[in-house]
Amino acid sequence: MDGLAMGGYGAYVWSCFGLTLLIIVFSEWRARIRHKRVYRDIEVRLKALEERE
Amino acid sequence: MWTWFHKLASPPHFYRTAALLSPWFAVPGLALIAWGTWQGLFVVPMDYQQGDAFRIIYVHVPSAYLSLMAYMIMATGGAIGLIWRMKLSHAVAAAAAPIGAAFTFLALATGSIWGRPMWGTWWEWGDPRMMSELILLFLYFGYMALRAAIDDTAKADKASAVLAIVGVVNVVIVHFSVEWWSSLHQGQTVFKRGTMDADMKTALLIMILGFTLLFGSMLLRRIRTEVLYRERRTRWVRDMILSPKGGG
Amino acid sequence: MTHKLSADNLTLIRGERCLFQGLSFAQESGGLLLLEGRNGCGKTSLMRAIAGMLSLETGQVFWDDKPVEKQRQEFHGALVWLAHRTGLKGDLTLVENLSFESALRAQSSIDVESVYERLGISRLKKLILRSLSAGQQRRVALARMLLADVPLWFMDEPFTNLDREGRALVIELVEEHLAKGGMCVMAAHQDVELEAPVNRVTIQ
Amino acid sequence: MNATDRQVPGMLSGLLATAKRDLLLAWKRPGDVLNPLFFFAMVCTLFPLAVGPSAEQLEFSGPGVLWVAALLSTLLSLNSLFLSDFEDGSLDQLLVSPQPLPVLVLGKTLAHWLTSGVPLVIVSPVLAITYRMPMDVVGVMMLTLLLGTISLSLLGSIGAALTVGLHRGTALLSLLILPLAMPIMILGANAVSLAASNDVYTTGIWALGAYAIASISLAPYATAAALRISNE
Repeated sequence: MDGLAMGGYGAYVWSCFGLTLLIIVFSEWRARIRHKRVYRDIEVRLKALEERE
Repeated sequence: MWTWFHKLASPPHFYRTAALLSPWFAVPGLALIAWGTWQGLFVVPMDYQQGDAFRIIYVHVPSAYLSLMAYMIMATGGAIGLIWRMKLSHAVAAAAAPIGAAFTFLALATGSIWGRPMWGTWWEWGDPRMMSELILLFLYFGYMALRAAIDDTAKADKASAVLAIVGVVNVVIVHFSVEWWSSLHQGQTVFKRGTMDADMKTALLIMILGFTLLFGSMLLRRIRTEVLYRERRTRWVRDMILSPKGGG
Repeated sequence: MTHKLSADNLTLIRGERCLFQGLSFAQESGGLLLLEGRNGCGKTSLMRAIAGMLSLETGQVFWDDKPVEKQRQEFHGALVWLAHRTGLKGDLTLVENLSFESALRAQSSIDVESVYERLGISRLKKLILRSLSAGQQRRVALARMLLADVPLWFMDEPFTNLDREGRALVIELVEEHLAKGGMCVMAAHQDVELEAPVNRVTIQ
Repeated sequence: MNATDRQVPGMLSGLLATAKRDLLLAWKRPGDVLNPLFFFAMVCTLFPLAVGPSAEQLEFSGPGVLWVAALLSTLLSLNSLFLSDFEDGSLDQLLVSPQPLPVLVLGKTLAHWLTSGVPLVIVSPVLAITYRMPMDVVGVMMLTLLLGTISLSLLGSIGAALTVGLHRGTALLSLLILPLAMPIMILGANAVSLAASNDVYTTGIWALGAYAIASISLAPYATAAALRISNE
């Protein structure tokens, strides 16, 4: 446990690494959602067009 | 060389290639980050002045480095798009902005967390690098706000490219003026240079490399989305989406 | 001296819509290039693109067989732009407005007073533009066009806000300009009958 | 009819004609010039009310407050730099003018500086004295404002050109311009502070001068490019 406490600085160090992970995961998640939405919007529009034809 | 370049720059080709390429950046990137984190957190000895708090640099420095690199990519992409009217290059610029802003925020947040035990305050106005980073974050916000405010994509591309180029010149001036300002007010410097031993340096370089590769993968994925959105009216997108296999 | 305005394979996309594709034309001095089509079909956009205010998706515009982007200043020195929004300052007087325009352009030998006389605006010289009627403001814009004394006229819907007399005057001015070897590009939603040759470009 | 043979007047006359027209317009609408000045005075009034009237505090914060107020008031006037030209079609005329667009833009910015920056410089001593600034420091402050507002007008013209014709452009303009303008304020305000504490302040003045020269030679091109894009 001493290794994790880091001489009293553990909370700071771990929160930094945790935050980094969080931000990167969040950014990737947003990117994925946006991709899906763009893809689905195009799909819906194309399907609607096809049905009309 | 040029034919290869033109082929890569063609949207359908890029769209497919980027999907294949992205894991080739992400996997080695994550592996390097994992190794660097393990080294940085547990193996490398602690700094004799800062104690274990110095281990924060293993995420702070790569973030700060990427925040600048993303801005450079954004501005270069915009400039190439303006001069040679290359659409893919505008898509790169648009994709780089949110990632760059995320890393800028990360650099600020980790710097601030480091500051708490070291300076005894969450935020030190006198530190020139933190100030430059903060202004950089504002530049990112301005860039993204301008993009969001213009409905027409082609117009938004060009207008934001002009802003990014002006911003690059500004980043340099901000750096020097803030440095001068901080010297007047006896600002403190974070992370003094030259006090790191070889192991510390190696681990940091590994982390920077890993972050850069991960950034490359994130960028590729976002460019794909941009390309798909920009090409939504084209034949190849139609064929791809309506084909039974789909494109993903 | 005769001039030539030509375009090759113009394509313009605005937002979601493709306004025109693969459009080409060639116009020599002494003729009118009439851009026709419904309201909002892209006539104005085409004209703005020809004048260099919109960037085209594909294609090039040539002035005297040289691409206009290679000689922007020369091309702009040869044209004058008349549109729905007149580009005149409501807070300035007629004379102040027109003298600003003439300060930017090459000296002309045209007699200013006779132009005012002809357009029926001599009495309005000291008045600020805001106090004039829409039709009078159009006439001031026409005066600016005549005083510019350049070969190429761009006219976007030149008949709006004008009475019957005013329309006849515009036709007369265009005829005169073409007879002297000038050239005119006009966007109008109604047909224009002229003695001079009319070259029609229709946008769907 | 030989327009191409006739000589288009030189760039200087284009610059001066544009500047003259805008000055004339400002003369006919004095509110556009006065409102930012009142705003400047009011921001300077807010600070003592907020932080207290003690002489020591005012002396200490005077240079900073005056510079922040000058920055904000310049920002306020920038919004309308190209707006009326965009609305009444004058911008189209400028874009197809035989004169190079950067020159006309420089003319417009010159007029903007003469109607926003210079009045600020003239009014600032009055407010500086209420902040108990010594006379020799007031001189330094006027010099920094004079140089700094040149760059502010030019940088601001880029932002104004990028946001012209956009809905809700005002807030966006501030977001774009403030980070760009920060170095100017840092240089200006700190040079005044140094002068107030009898230190060497010339570095700041030289830097402001260099900044002004650089923005005179570069910013008009960026503004012209931005105007062409915004007016598409």
